[in-house]
Amino acid sequence: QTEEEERTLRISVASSLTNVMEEVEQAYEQEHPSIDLLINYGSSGTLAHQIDRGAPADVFLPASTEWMEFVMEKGLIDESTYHELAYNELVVASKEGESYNFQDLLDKKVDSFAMGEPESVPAGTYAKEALGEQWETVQDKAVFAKNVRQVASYIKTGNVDAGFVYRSDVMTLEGLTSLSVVPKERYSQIVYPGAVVALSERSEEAEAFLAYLRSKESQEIFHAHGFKEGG
Amino acid sequence: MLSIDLHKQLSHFKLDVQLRIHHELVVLLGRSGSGKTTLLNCIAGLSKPDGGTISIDDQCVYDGNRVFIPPQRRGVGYIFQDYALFPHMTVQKNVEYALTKSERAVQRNHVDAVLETLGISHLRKSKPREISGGEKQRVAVARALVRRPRVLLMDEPFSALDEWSKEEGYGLLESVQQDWQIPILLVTHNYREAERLGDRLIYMEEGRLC
Amino acid sequence: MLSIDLHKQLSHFKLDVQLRIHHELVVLLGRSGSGKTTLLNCIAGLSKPDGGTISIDDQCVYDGNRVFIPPQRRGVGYIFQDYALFPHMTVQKNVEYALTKSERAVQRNHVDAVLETLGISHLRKSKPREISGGEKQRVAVARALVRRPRVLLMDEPFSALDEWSKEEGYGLLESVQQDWQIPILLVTHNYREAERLGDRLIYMEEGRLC
Amino acid sequence: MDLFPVWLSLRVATISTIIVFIVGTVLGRLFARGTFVGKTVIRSIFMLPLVLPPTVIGFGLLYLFGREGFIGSLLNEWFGIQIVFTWYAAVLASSVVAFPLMFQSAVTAFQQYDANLERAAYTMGAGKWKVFWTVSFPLAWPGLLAGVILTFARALGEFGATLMIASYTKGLTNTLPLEIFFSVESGNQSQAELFVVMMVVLGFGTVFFLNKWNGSPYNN
Amino acid sequence: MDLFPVWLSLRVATISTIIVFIVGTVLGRLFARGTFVGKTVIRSIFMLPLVLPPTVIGFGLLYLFGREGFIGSLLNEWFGIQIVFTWYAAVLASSVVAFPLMFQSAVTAFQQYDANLERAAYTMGAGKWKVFWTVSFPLAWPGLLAGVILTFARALGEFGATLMIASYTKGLTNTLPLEIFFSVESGNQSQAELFVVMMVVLGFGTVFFLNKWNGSPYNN
Ligand SMILES: Nc1ncnc2c1ncn2[C@@H]1O[C@H](COP(=O)(O)OP(=O)(O)OP(=O)(O)O)[C@@H](O)[C@H]1O
Ligand SMILES: Nc1ncnc2c1ncn2[C@@H]1O[C@H](COP(=O)(O)OP(=O)(O)OP(=O)(O)O)[C@@H](O)[C@H]1O
Ligand code: MOO
Ligand SMILES: [Mg+2]
Ligand SMILES: [Mg+2]
Repeated sequence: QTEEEERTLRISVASSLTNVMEEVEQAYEQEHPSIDLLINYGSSGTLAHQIDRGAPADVFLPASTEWMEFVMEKGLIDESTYHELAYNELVVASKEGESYNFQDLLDKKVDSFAMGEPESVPAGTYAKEALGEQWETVQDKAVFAKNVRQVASYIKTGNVDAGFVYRSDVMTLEGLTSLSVVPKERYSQIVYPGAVVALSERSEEAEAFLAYLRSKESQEIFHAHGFKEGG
Repeated sequence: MLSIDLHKQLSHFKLDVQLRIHHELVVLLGRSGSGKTTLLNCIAGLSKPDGGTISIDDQCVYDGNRVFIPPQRRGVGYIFQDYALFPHMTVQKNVEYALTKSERAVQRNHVDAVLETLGISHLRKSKPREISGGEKQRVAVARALVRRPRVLLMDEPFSALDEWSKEEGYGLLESVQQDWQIPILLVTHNYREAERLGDRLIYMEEGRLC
Repeated sequence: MLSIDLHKQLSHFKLDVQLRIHHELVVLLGRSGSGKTTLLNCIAGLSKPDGGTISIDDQCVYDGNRVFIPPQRRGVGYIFQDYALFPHMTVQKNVEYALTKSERAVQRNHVDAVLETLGISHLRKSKPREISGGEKQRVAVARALVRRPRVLLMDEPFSALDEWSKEEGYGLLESVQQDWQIPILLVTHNYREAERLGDRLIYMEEGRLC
Repeated sequence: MDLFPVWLSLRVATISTIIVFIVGTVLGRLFARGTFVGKTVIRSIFMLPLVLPPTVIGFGLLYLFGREGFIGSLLNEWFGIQIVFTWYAAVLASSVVAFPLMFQSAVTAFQQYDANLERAAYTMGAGKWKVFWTVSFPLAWPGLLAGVILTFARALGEFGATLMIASYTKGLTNTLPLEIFFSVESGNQSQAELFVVMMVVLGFGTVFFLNKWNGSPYNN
Repeated sequence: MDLFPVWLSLRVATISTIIVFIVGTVLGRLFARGTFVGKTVIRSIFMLPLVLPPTVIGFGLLYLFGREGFIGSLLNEWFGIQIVFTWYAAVLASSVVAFPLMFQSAVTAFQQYDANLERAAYTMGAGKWKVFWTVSFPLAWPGLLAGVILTFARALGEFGATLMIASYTKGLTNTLPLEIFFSVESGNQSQAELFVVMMVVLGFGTVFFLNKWNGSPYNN
């Protein structure tokens, strides 16, 4: 192993955590000059498949528990290191100047709304859950997207009236001001898990990094980006 | 009647031609590279002269920058020196290309007769790449002779033919000339051919008739 | 010496030729479509006969299915009926193509002389599409005559030339023949040419010599 | 097994190919010979849908054809047509993304044959239309066919731009590539594999068929 | 402004284009003339990287070149090379995805000229190699160039397969298309737009330059 490789810690991170992780990276590397974080962004599914195929990774931070379970079931994860790092909330966003809330989606007020594809996109799964029994009646109004970003595009271009996004996305969604919280009791906790990859040759440093993510310092960064602190 | 008065700068000399052809066969002789093909191209509308006039049957088809009738409306039949057969069509289709759909039905016998006279009727279904050099040339001749144009231009049309085939070609050309009564301009390097066919012989040297 | 004994089925008849050519110029005459070009292609290795043998200078270059020396190792010079000039090369580059790099340096004067004799030295830098039909033919002749092959095949090499250019071509060919002492097979439809150049005249009819 | 995505993909790719073939051939002929100002500039601009990631293209189309977009609002006002989120949007996306392939192939195809043959046809009195159909087009055909094959293949596989402007709705806009994506994303590996197999069969089959349909006039 | 993605993209696209050009030209020549069993089948298989969505291709590459993959494990054992997550992976992804464009163009290019010219060259004693370089290649050049343009454009814009096998790591594998995607993802619209502009400039510039480099021997 070269010296450079020895310093490197490889983190596979869900792309929805890009902004958070960029700040964390800076802070962590300042605090630990001996460590060089090599962060690999992608959709949670892509990251999981990459780990499955033996791609180098020490820490896995997906945006949903499903993909964490996918790799866990294959024994690719050191389960003892599993932690819930942050939480999120579902909100209804609409275009600047318009204002729809969750109830409006259920009523006739809204012609169409966008959400993540419920089978594959976590944000969509939670949205469907939140709609509950009304799902059957409103699903014809729903337009499915592959991620929150696409939902935002549809709202901004006026192709839908509203859409389900995460609170953490609010910070980055220019032009979408009117946000209304979806009643929390209608869907399960939105969890951002993290764990050390079983094959990691640097599990100690990886665990240390995971611990750092739970520290007050990084939790503040999560908070600043609209996530709720985990534990 | 075809009347020409044109000039055009070529790479090594200037083409400068005054010529009138009535209902006669004029043979154009001249050294290789003297501008014969270029003159024919100008008449057919495939090259633009630098200036002058060309008229066919009293219709002006070219006059400096003012008039330029495109080739498809000049009514000029042209046998190209390099044949210019359509590689994707059979011999039959190549020859019929000069005819409109309605003519094609009416003229079937005429086409057959021309192919027969030129000894290429057994090649009807062949593509140009499947026939010999002289056979290609005869297809090109046939294509120009199945339909009456207002002017006929022939650029060394029999150069790749043996004596017998040449004879058949001459005969066909003579009968066509009788029937059509149009100006015909034939380029050749063969004196016997020139004397046999030509009502008048003209010589070109470095772009000028002399 | 070139000795041929081959047969090949063509679309309308069978090519069947027995022929020996020593260091002489044999003229091959015959009607258009009689199989002359096909015979030349077989000798050059561009067509495969159905059977027989071909040998050049006592080397067997073709023998049924057993021997087939590819064209690039037959040492046959060939002037194609349709010239086959390389469209992307200048006249100079076309002519020099037959020479190796080292020959190119040594033979510069010789190449110049050949181009001069054929009256095309002013076209050196032109591309084939920028020159006249007869000029193209002379480039093809030049390309074949700048380097001594073991056998020279010429398919109507002067057909598109005027009398003067023909004369120059004949002269060049005669001097080359003197120097090289190789078998030369020349196809032509021109009797005067045949009699002027040929040590021996042979006739082909429907694929057979007679 | 629901075969709708197969039919949808086939329909979208076929219609796109036809549209792109016509537009690409016409523009290709226009750009092949003759010179006009800005020719190379426009030719290069026409390549941009290939350079830019499909998602960006999709974004651009969404802006143009969306309900409030420049073209979208006109279409809506005049004809009451709404393209976004329909399978027409998938055709639009596939067409735009595949266009450069056809165009570039067509330009080259129309440059490759001997232009004298067109001139010869003119002297026989054939008009521009006849010359195009009987001479230019058949002589350019091998190159055009190459373009058609590339176009069809690309249109069939189009994902990013389609997802953006057509979105993913089962029974409406769920082309095979979209189905594959969402099957993978939802962890349904075996279903994804099945869709991939269908895609391979469809793509291979059509391309094989098209390849057979070749007849170069110079082929010897 | 960090220009690394521009250089990286340019490097990846250029190297991919060179590789694909060489492989595509050789295979194109092989498939253009002459017949052998399964020719059309293989030709059609070669189109599959264009048919399948890039993500699927990336997935396949991940399987082949991953540490546990067939090729990946060999590379690792023999040379200690690990391709996944490096910029070589980006080159690999771009090359595979762009290959069909070059191949199809090359096959057509080598079918379009008069094969007699090659035969003429042979009679002058030129060997296969010389004939290829001095006759076949220049005569096929316009078609090959079209392939190069398509290949470069496609390689430059490659996103899906690259993300899969090279992933997005700043300063390592962040090509322009990836940067655009992640800028959008992280809500940095203005940065995304800047990257799109760079991409357009880079793509347009190179394609423009390549287009100028045309010299069809039949062009008249
Ligand atoms: N590529 C080909 N495929 C099929 N048949 C051909 C092909 N080339 C020539 N033929 C036929 O073979 C016969 C001999 O052709 P060849 O070219 O050898 O004639 P030739 O004696 O050279 O005639 P010419 O004097 O007209 O050049 C002709 O009947 C011709 O139609
Ligand atoms: N496309 C062209 N571009 C430039 N120059 C040309 C072109 N075609 C011919 N020339 C030149 O113009 C002159 C006349 O050529 P042209 O083809 O008219 O001669 P020609 O009298 O028909 O000769 P030949 O008897 O050899 O066919 C020649 O010097 C030739 O080199
Ligand atoms: O990686 Mo995500 O945040 O599941 O789209
Ligand atoms: Mg001429
Ligand atoms: Mg012949």
